[in-house]
Amino acid sequence: MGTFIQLVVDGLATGSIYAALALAIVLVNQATGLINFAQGGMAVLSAYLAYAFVQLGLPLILAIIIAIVLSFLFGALVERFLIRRFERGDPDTAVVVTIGLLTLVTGICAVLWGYNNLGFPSLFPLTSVEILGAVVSVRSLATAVTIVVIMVVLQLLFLRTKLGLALRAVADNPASAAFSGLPVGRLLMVGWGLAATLGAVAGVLVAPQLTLTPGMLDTALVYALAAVILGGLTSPIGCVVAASAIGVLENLVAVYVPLIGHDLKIAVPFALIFVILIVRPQGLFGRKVVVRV
Amino acid sequence: MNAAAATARRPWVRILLAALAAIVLIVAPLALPPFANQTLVRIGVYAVAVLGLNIVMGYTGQVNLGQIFFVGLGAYVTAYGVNHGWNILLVFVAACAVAGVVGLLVALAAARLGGLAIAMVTIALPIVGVPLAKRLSEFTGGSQGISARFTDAPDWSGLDNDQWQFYIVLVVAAAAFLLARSLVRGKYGRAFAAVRENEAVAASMGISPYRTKVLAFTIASIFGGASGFLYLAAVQYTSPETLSFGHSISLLAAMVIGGAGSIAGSLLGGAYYVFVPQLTNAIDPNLTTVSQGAILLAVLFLLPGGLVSVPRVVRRLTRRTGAGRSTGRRSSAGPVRETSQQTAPAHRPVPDDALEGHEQTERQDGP
Amino acid sequence: LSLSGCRGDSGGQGGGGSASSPGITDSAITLGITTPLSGATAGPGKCTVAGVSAYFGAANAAGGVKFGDGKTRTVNIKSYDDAYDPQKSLANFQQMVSDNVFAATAGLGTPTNRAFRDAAISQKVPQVLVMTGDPLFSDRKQSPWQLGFVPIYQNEGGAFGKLLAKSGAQHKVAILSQNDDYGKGYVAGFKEAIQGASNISVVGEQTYEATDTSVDAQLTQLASSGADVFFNAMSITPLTIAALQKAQQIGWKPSWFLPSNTSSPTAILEPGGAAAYPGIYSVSFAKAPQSPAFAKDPDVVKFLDELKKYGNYPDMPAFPHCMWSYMVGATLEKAFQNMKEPTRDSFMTALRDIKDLKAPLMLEGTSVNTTVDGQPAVSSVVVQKYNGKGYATAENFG
Amino acid sequence: MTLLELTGVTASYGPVQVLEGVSLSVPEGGSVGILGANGAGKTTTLRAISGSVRTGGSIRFDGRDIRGLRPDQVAALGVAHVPEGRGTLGQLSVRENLMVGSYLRKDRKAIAGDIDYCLDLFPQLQDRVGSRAAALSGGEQQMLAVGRAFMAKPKLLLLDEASLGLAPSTAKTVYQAIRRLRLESGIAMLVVEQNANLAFSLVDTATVLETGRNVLTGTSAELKGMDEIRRAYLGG
Amino acid sequence: MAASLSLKDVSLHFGGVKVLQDVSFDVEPGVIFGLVGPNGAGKTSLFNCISGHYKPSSGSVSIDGTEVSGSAPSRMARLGLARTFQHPALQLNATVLQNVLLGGHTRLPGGPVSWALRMPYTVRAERAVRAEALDLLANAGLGWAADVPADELSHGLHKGIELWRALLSRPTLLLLDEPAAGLSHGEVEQLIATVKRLRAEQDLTIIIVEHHMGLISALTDQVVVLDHGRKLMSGTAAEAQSDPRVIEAYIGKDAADDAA
Ligand SMILES: Nc1ncnc2c1ncn2[C@@H]1O[C@H](COP(=O)(O)OP(=O)(O)OP(=O)(O)O)[C@@H](O)[C@H]1O
Ligand SMILES: Nc1ncnc2c1ncn2[C@@H]1O[C@H](COP(=O)(O)OP(=O)(O)OP(=O)(O)O)[C@@H](O)[C@H]1O
Ligand SMILES: CC(C)C[C@H](N)C(=O)O
Ligand SMILES: [Mg+2]
Ligand SMILES: [Mg+2]
Repeated sequence: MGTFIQLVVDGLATGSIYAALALAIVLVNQATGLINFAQGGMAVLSAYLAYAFVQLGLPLILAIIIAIVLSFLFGALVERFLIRRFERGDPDTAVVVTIGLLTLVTGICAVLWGYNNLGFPSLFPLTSVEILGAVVSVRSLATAVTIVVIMVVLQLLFLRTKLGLALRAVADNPASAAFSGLPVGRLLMVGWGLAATLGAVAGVLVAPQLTLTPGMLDTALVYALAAVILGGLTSPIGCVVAASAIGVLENLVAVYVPLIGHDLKIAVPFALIFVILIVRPQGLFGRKVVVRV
Repeated sequence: MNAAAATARRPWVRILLAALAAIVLIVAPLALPPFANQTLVRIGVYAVAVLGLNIVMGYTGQVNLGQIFFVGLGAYVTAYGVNHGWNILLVFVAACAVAGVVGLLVALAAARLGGLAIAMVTIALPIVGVPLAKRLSEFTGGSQGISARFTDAPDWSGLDNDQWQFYIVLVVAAAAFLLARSLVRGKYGRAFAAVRENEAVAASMGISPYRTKVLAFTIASIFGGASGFLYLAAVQYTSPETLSFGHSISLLAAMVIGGAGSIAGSLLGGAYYVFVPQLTNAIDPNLTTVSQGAILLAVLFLLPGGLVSVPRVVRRLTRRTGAGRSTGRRSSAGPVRETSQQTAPAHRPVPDDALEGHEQTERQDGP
Repeated sequence: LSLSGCRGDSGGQGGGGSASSPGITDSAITLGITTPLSGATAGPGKCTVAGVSAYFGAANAAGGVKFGDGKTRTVNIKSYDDAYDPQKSLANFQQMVSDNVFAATAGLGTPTNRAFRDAAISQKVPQVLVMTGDPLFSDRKQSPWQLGFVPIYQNEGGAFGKLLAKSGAQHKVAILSQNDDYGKGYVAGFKEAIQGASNISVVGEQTYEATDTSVDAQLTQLASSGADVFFNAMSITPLTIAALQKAQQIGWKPSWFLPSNTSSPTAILEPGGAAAYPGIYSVSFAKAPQSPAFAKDPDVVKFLDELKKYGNYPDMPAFPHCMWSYMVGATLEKAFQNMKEPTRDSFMTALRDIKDLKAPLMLEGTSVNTTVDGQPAVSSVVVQKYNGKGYATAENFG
Repeated sequence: MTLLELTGVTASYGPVQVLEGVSLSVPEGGSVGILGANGAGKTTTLRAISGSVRTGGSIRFDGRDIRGLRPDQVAALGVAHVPEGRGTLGQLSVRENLMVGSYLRKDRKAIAGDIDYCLDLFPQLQDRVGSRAAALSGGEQQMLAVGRAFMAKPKLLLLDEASLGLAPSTAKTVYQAIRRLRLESGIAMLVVEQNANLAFSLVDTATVLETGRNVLTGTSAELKGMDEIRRAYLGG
Repeated sequence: MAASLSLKDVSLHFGGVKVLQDVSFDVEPGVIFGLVGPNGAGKTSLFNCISGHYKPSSGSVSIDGTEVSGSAPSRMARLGLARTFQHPALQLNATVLQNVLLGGHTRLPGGPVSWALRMPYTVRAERAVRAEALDLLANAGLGWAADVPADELSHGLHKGIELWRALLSRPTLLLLDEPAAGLSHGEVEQLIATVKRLRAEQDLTIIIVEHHMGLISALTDQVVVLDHGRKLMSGTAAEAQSDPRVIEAYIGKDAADDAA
């Protein structure tokens, strides 16, 4: 029983890494209608920036704040000078552009900081507490709390604010939104900027655990995508729930179904996604896209 | 310009050009240095994989992040067959068939989903495929991989290995490209495009979106298997790394860079896949990631329609806005000045031959 | 019918006679390294280039290497990025042949080296002192133009197993290993060494994927087995750190075994809080420059200096591959000194005839020995125990 | 005072020029119609004004040159465009669509009331305020597009076949509402309408386009009196 | 052979929204049948139920006496049904000819293998259908547009292309959803003439949804009026237009005079 609970808790901690990235993906998708493969890469860049400021002697929290602000600018500039050209075109091309961006950003990180694992200081203490007989590190706990806060903020942003409405309107149909006076270009920049900001938060949250390398979030990206699709592209809550579920399920299956084991456990979330999507194509919490011809 | 284009469309000119191309392809490996042949061989390998991806994604619009899985599957089947002494034709058929059947089974389930959900199912293929390949080490050699040699030139041919491999790849790739080209030019090309554009509309034309997606996916898998066969012909070794997810992403990038929804673009995509690492290695092996990213973005920035759109872009840059086009196409005559019904521009040739027309199923580049 | 007649003689076939092989002139020799310089394994990959470059950079600066045929040559290194993709490493090899490279060396990775092994054999191009513990490369019959450098993984695992077996006390062992030939090799060597030792029992065995972001579940599971020894065949830096932290958190404090790859005192053990465990053991044959014990070692000082100057690697090496490939340089130099003719054949002969070479940075008790069939250039390792700062040789367990 | 003045406006899609010089003017509070066959360039003329197509010539609105401005900039000056076809934001609810319409307005308090006004005007929408626009019937979407333009409280309304797909009685209601809006708040409008009976009920003057040019301009009464116009647009 | 269509108690619900409730009527072969009603009455949804895009919540749809409700739209197309959409649904970046050719899909024999191998019979069939498509376009005065990408044409012409696309399949039952929307008066007259010619030349049944009462009067043999998902009345166009309930719910008091 102790092991079981510990596995669940561990799964939630792992899931929160995926969730952090997944939230950023949801944000970009809601605000621009795109899936951004570069999300992980941009988050890593932000974490490196924070790292660089720490190296310069700034206090960690200040370094993180500066990195977050710079990330907003970076995201906005990426939209303006790169993605803009592809927004109205073939969506496949736009996706490949984000893949190119991922490669470029990863490469830049590698050139500037190398491929060695760099230790990233943690905002939270390394101690752990016991809950229900399971040991949880304070860091994981704090990460999870931060993510829940972000999730709530995002949900409110999209559903309760004028900015959120405007972002969704632009993602839905930029040409039509412009007729109501929505500054499409600026809103898209804001959307990308916010997503990059969120990515930066994700990056500094998970960097202490994964240690900084240019490819730090490559694997997490796949899980994050899975969580986004499973939870529903439109739902921040959905993707956090899905990410946690994936983390927990993987652990349990790997341990309690020896035939699957730790090597094939990754198949489980995908099988689950598949079954769920057959029943609910919009994902657990997503809204169905209504299409009439 | 127009005259040249018209000449180029005449049947005998086309036949002549095709024959010329064939001769060049057949003679080239005899004259080229081994490394050039080896490079061309690898281009052939990936061009076939990209071609398959293009069918399902470029033409039919179903995001497929799992194409590399079928390449790997084909490679493993080939290795297994070769090492068990099967006849090489049988090996080839098996590589295509196994990949095709697995693709079909996956598609039967995945094609029920649309859009990004399909992306998720396909992403799972390489992600699960790698540990699976390690698990099934009896067939796959586990993480150490498996070697299989079957493309050493036989003595009677008097050829070098690279030349012999070139011909094997040429035969398979040429067949794949010709078949794909015929397929996307008629009934099925339109069906693919219709499903990509709007499934409800496609369905009302009698095209079952589900079956069409399954068909496209299966074809892509078969081509993936064929590409895997060629992979083994060229590399003679495969391991779980062959089917890693990152390569699937690279294939996707190669497809878009070559030209989504274009047969010729697939070849260019294959060339891109092979040349760019070579190029970036030559620039500076320590900066390959940056330079690959920069090249990819630069190419798409200049050519959002992919490399295949170069002639179109050149034409657009050189063409002066034709006045005939803008007035001639104007549709119904207004009621005030009573002219007769809509007037047609005299110069717009209407193809009278069904299949010899210009490549109309090729997708236009973006707006 | 000889169609190939019309294509000049650029085939790059190596081989006999006294005519010199491609890639070697009277004043220079060119070596090629295809290795991951990008992607997940680029960290150690960069080291493989840096070490060799550092070694020969210094040698060239000192006037070059004196070869066995009496000529002094500079040694040029050409590196190629294969991103750990077998297809690319083959392409790189083909490129090397067309670039007139004398031999391929020091490249990292089992699949990537296997991918061009056949081609190297059929073209008679040396593929030597490669960074893989795959035994295939040291099997002379199967791999006539190959030679591995680092100990086969089995040896490393086995060394620890032997130590444990002879301790006499009862031990319960939990095993975690990377799900590939690396992890499997370690585990196989370990198990073979403890076979028949009735005091040792394996109570839990799990694997992880090199791409995993966390091994928490495996640790939780293994902790519940109550093992007092943890054999961890892990090659991923952040996972190793996380594992050291996690086991402490859940209150599991066994003795650890860590592979040579992931035993850096500063990069891994310290951040992982390794001092909390009764013992961290590792095997090694190279001096760890991070270790205070070697801070003033002349080998280490020289090495770090050259690494910076010629290896384009200013940082403290985070991976042992930097040291290993530096030793590859020394081994190659030894072979060059003994090769009688500027040919690949002669090189292979010379390379296979090195005995008890004490390459720089080698630990007491280890040496380069290329004369044993089935063994790579380095086959002896030393078991060490972490002492809170660096490592000390461990004669006994406990 | 003219509010909107087009002189010799040309427009092209890529290399294809489709407007060859269109001139017209809308006085403040005035209402001008555009007639013309399929493909004559009516839609393109409206797009030229709202900045969604590449243009030449001169377009002045409210005393300033607006040629080359982006659609959102033109909208910010007080021009609301009801586009041809589906002008709604499909995945947003009916209420959200209306709120987007009021994006530029500062008088937050009045917005809720205006939404109610729109829903009163189109009772069919009332039951579906929470539904997403894409689920609506063709006519309902058209109503929503018109409602969204109303919500902007513009100075100039560009209506591109606003009655498209509306049932006769509904079309009538919509045009009555538009007329009322014009009378009450002095909104000027430029109206493209195939249903010329409806159009003439609203406009003071109209211009006829043919292959990208005006060929005829006159008051409603003048035009209604012309044979060709009756035959082509009014029937009988 | 023109098809007959019969609807029995067709109902359709989306969540709580009752889109159609117990709609029944029969359409005889060869008839031109009108379907009118206010916006949101359920006309397009009814078309969708017939064409298989929506599955009725209850009730049955049969064509030529065979129950077809619940069949996939692609199957309906193979049974001879063709339709146009209220909002033109063309492939905008394909040429007009390609768009029209899509309608010929069901008439082209052979599977993917035959087409990949360019079996002679597929080449012949493709040529024949292509010639016919070009003919259709030429007769409609759109010959010049064959090679023009569809997005370069104006909205009004899109409706026409949809019609030619539907016709290329040689349907026995044709559903037209607001074919006159966006057409000027003169163009509506042309459309009326075209549909009349169609009926004379081809053996098919046509159902038209339209708000243009002039077109309905000129073309239809019979109409059904829907309101709020229910059948309000059925009869001839003239009867419908003088029915007070219809005037009340649909045409509007004085609009009746305008829509002469
Ligand atoms: N995106 C486009 N690309 C190229 N040409 C276009 C495009 N849109 C319209 N055209 C052309 O511009 C001309 C004018 O079209 P426009 O849509 O303005 O006509 P319209 O008068 O509104 O017709 P309708 O009554 O059918 O809506 C037409 O010849 C049309 O073919
Ligand atoms: N997929 C759907 N989801 C939700 N509601 C729907 C859906 N399809 C239709 N409806 C609703 O059903 C009702 C009838 O729609 P339908 O399109 O059939 O109307 P219509 O009679 O064609 O109207 P119009 O004349 O405006 O085109 C509308 O209120 C619409 O919102
Ligand atoms: C499913 C689709 C064919 C529905 C149709 N487009 C409509 O307007 O409702
Ligand atoms: Mg128009
Ligand atoms: Mg309708």
